[in-house]
Amino acid sequence: MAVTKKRAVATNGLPDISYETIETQLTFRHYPGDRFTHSDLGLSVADVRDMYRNMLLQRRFEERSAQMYGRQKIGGFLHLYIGQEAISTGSVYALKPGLDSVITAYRDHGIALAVGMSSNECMAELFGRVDGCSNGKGGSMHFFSKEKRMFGGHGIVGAHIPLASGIAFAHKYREDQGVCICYIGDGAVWQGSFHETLNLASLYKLPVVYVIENNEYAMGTAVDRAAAETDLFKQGVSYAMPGSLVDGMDVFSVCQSMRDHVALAREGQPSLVEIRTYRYRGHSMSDPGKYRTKDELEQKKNEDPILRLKSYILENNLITVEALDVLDVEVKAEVSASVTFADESPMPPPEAIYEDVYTQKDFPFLTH
Amino acid sequence: MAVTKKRAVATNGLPDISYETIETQLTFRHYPGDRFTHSDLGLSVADVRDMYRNMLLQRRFEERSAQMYGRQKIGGFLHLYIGQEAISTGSVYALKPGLDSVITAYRDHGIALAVGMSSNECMAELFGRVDGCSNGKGGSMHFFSKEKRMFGGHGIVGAHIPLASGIAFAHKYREDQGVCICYIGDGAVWQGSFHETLNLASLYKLPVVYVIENNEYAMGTAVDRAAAETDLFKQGVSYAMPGSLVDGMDVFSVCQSMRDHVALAREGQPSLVEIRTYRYRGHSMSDPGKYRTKDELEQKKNEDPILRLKSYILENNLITVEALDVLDVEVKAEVSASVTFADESPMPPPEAIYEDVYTQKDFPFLTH
Amino acid sequence: MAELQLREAIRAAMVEEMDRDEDIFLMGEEVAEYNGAYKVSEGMRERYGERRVIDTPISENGFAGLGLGAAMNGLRPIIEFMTWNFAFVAIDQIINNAAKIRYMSGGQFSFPIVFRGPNGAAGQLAATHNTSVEALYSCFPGLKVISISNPDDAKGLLKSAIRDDDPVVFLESEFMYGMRGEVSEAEDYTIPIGKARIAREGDAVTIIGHNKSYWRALEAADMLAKDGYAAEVIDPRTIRPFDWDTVIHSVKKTNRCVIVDESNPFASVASEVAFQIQARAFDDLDAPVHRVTAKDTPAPYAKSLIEYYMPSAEDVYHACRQVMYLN
Amino acid sequence: MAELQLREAIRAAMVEEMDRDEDIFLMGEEVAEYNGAYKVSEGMRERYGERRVIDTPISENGFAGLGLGAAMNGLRPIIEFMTWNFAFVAIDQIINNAAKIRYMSGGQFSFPIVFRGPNGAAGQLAATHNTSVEALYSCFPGLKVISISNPDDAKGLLKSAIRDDDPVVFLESEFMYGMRGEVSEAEDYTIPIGKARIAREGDAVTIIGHNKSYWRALEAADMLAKDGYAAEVIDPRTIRPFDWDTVIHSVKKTNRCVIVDESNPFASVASEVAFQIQARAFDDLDAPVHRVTAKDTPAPYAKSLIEYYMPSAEDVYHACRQVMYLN
Ligand SMILES: Cc1ncc(C[n+]2csc(CCOP(=O)(O)OP(=O)(O)O)c2C)c(N)n1
Ligand SMILES: Cc1ncc(C[n+]2csc(CCOP(=O)(O)OP(=O)(O)O)c2C)c(N)n1
Ligand SMILES: [Mg+2]
Ligand SMILES: [Mg+2]
Repeated sequence: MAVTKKRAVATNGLPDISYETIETQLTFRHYPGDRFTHSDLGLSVADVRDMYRNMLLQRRFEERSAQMYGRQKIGGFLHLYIGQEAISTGSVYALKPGLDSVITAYRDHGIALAVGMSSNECMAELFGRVDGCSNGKGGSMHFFSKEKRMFGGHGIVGAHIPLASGIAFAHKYREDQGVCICYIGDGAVWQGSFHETLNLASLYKLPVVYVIENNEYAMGTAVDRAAAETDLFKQGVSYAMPGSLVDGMDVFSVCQSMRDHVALAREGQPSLVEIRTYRYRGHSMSDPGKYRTKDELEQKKNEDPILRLKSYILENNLITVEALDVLDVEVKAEVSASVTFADESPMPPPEAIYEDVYTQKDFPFLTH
Repeated sequence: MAVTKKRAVATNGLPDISYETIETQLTFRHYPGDRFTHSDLGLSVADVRDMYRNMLLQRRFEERSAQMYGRQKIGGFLHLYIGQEAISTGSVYALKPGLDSVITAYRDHGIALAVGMSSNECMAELFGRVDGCSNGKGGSMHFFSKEKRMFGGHGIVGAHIPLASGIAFAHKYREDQGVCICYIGDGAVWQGSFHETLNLASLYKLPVVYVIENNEYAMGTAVDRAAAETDLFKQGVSYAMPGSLVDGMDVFSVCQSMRDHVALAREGQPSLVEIRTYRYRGHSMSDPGKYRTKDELEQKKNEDPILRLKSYILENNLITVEALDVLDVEVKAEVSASVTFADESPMPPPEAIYEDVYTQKDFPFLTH
Repeated sequence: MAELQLREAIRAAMVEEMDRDEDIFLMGEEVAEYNGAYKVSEGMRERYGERRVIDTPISENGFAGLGLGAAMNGLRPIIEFMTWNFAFVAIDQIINNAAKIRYMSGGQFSFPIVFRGPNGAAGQLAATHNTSVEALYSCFPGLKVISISNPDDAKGLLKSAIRDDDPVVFLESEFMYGMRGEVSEAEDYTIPIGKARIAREGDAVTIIGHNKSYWRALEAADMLAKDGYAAEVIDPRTIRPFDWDTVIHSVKKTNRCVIVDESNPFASVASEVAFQIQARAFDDLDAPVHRVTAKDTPAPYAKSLIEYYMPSAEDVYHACRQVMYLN
Repeated sequence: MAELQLREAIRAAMVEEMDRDEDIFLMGEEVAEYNGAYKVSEGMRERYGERRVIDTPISENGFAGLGLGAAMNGLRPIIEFMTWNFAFVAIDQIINNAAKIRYMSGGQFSFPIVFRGPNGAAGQLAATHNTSVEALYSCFPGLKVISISNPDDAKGLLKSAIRDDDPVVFLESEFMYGMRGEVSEAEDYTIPIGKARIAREGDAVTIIGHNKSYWRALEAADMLAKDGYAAEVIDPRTIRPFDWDTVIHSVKKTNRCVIVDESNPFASVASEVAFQIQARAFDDLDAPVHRVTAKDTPAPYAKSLIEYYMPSAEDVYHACRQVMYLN
């Protein structure tokens, strides 16, 4: 902390008295798009293919759920992740499956499919059926998979932020080398839980990476109408946490940044990453999205992470167009099968209402 | 925001790939002690005398209340401000009485006496009597004076932070040019309300100054055991808010800093000031203060803001020793009179329990 | 009488009051540019500008407290919660500051503020988005709590709430925002806080229901009417203070009572109403007071389960028959 | 039997369980270096080190949620709130996450966590520091709520709570921390959650009281004994789930009941207990169920007022005489 002595005029017309300044230099990392090749990242062609397939699966799954919502197969809210798939796929590729943990908010289908939850259990959950990943109790906003270490799916904005630090705390406590990634929206930054938790994470040196998925809007509120400081990666300064800014439309940039930050976490240094992205659809199904122009939307669609990866693959002759087309067919078939699966899965019977509330089997519920 | 391109080795043994950095320069103001003279600040000798008297009054009032607590005239918690008096006095001197507003936490006797609340009403409140500044309903932690624009005295750590922005919001809404100063402890910085509110204040350009009275401890927790980043004035970065660091043992430094920041607020720019100070007594009456050494305490007592001002006065021949002694006697008499006043004030009668809950006079309380 | 949607009636109340009093402003998430998540405040930003209709970040604790500070300093805020589920992060401001500061200041500072938004179940939104909060807030002295069931009450009571110098928790319903109903066109129409409404007179049984539950009570009354029994249906409208006189008077006539409350049962408003009835009309009761509530579980997502979770008109009907010893 | 202070009994429970199970840790404000604001955790930091006994900043929402995340990932946290008054800023974590995530995840994630700390009035601390929260938490399915009145129950029930795989809200009392009482020295002494304790048998009236109110109930029973009446005194100990059988059985014998509850009255535990009694023992009641609660106001600071505010043994005694038709 450099202290500089200088003389300056007081702002309010008081006598010209001397005061000093304290100068600090901050450095953040920046991961722009189109900077990393798959070989920079040490990814094989098979890896690239898997990434592409995974992003495509998320896209098609959600397009299909939108359709099913229209047919009233799905109730409640449905928040689509379309446009943001490079974040889920890119970041999950930085994790050790079966060891590391993820947790996110209610826009959770993408992350769920990225960590390997099946289309079937996800679609069945949307349909509210017993074979759903949450037994039909959670719905779109509450996908969970203990097996895949996907800790939800959370509907209260900001409420999962402390959970993530707790998950990381347990990793550290058990010394199992695991790390937790917590995804939050740009809108969630302004919940108190963000502030409290990032300080705790830094104080306790927890193995956690906080990822802000900045898709420019929280419902109808553009980032600059909610944030006094719109460079969200700077929030880490308050907690002595390293911060990075990442282009979220390039899956390789995401992957590289998350590898670096996950490595930091594994060494016991929590950090904050702002990934800039965009959601193509409305906030939820009922949102006409009047707060943005068509032009803005179209322009962003040009940066589409899936098309971008496709171009990259083709330009670099990694996979043939024909092979990609086959992938597309395969993914569509998987999604269609999940709709059939969901439709055939039974609705939970009334008695199920009392299941899953307590671990205690004979809890004496009030019945009148 | 300067973006620098450079090459660096990734932290986790990945291939050496290029990333860029974003560099930002931050500048904070610093108001150390012993830098400002009273004439720098345009203060007359009478002003200096008033400041001295006011700080002394706080000191003697609290020494006396500690005594009365020992005699069980006072119940509940009693948090003493002793050691921090330069902050209350110095900052209130930067305000326009009758226009500007103040609000603080439970360690509120000093601010109350600084804004001109009488020793009588304050002591009577401690005694839980009808002539107390809160009719005996609030006690030590809840001093209020609508007349003096003292908005409390608040016992839940962090809960008054948003109130301050609301008070400032009303000043702005009514365009009355008023400003609100909000005092918070170093411990309160880690409540979510701090984060939420500072963002709101900055977003809405509210005329508010947030003052962190960093007295090094929150109960038994030293700042560096609670704060991942111990330079608390840097918190403003997250909200694009100017920040300053001030020596809280020098009433002139406090006064100058607060004039500058209050002026900023009056122009619609909220800001954050960290004032470093020390509390000589335990957190409350029951705290033996084992978390700090005697040496530390003694050293801090050498910086005593009242002794310091006294030395300044004498060194600069502003007031004679004799005159200061007279002041001392006067202040002691005032405090003694307040004890008599409080003792003679009646206890609230049982019916008073239902008064002051609602403005509605005939609210139908449940009585069984 | 004009026919208005519930959301329009609420808006009309806010607009009439804001036209009348410059000190009133509306603040909340998406209330301004977006015209309200449920379009309650549609057009208000245009009418009053951004000085008086104000969007917030997702910082409920912050803006609830900001509203309270503004109220302490002389303004009359209306704070909208997108739903009351999202007010749990702000509850400290409401129950520690709104409810208690007036008292702790010896009456110096008042809180002429309204916190409003939809309460209770709203379908397949799962457990965190379906909480009923009336009992939680009603137990705190210092607050007033209103829960409305129709456009006319909404308008008349919201106008009273805005004018009231005490903090009011005002509970609406997503499911009812589109519901139409006749609204008085009387100039400056207000309904006093603390007065229940006898929606239908009868002598066979008293059915009490607020908010959506009021409609279940009415439907059950219709079913009983087909059986030849006249149920008295009471909408308490205000939960704190509660209009005990109206309820006790009714129970003394019907000698039996069923309370419908879509909250979880334990320590609900229904519990309190039952307590008061047995305390104040003990000798008049021919049967124990019954209640029909949501199940004693979190709210599930699945359609089959959430329907079972909620109190139904049939449940109410059967409870009535039970207290009438007809089963 | 050993005589322990309440705080020692609570500490003994934590220590025995932490000795037994590495996955248990204690976290909260001032629990470690300072040995606890009320010295409940004295010596524990020394015993277990800073890995397992952890001080926090004043960030209740943050560390309550951190505890929940740790529980989801296999640990068994004990989270201390310095008092329950300070948990309102964290209530969203408890009622939306602790109570509901297990359900929303279809039972995949459990929360073996205890939130503990002193509840209710603690003298001249004014309104924000004297709230009773038992009803607030008990209404949420997914939680268990325990409120203890003496060292023996504290030890036996806290051990059960720590072992329980569901989230438990454990309510203590500043005023009782120093109170001494016999504590079983049985090895691995636990008391089942959900079982009331009949503290004194009698046939004249049933008096129910938990936490500090239990002692008011006992005192009133002593006063009645002097009048020649044997009151039955029940300490429910667990509020959720509540032991209805024990209470109903007692009321069927005594035919009258007084509930002591230092909460504000509206929608309190007392309301629920009264509801259940009139529903389940209607024909056995010879008088309406009465309750003695704190006044329907915020808690005042002045000594004269706070004494009047709290339920007293005399109040309980008079309520008993009233339901016994002796007044
Ligand atoms: C505490 C709380 N407040 C408000 C809401 C309503 N709400 C749901 S999503 C949302 C916007 C969140 O935006 P952001 O965090 O940017 O995530 P995105 O939708 O862009 O993924 C709001 C206000 C909520 N669920 N929880
Ligand atoms: C929300 C909340 N949590 C905990 C407490 C208990 N408590 C009272 S004061 C205090 C320490 C506050 O320290 P600081 O903010 O530094 O203020 P100081 O006492 O130094 O003036 C704590 C933990 C409280 N009153 N409110
Ligand atoms: Mg967003
Ligand atoms: Mg401090």
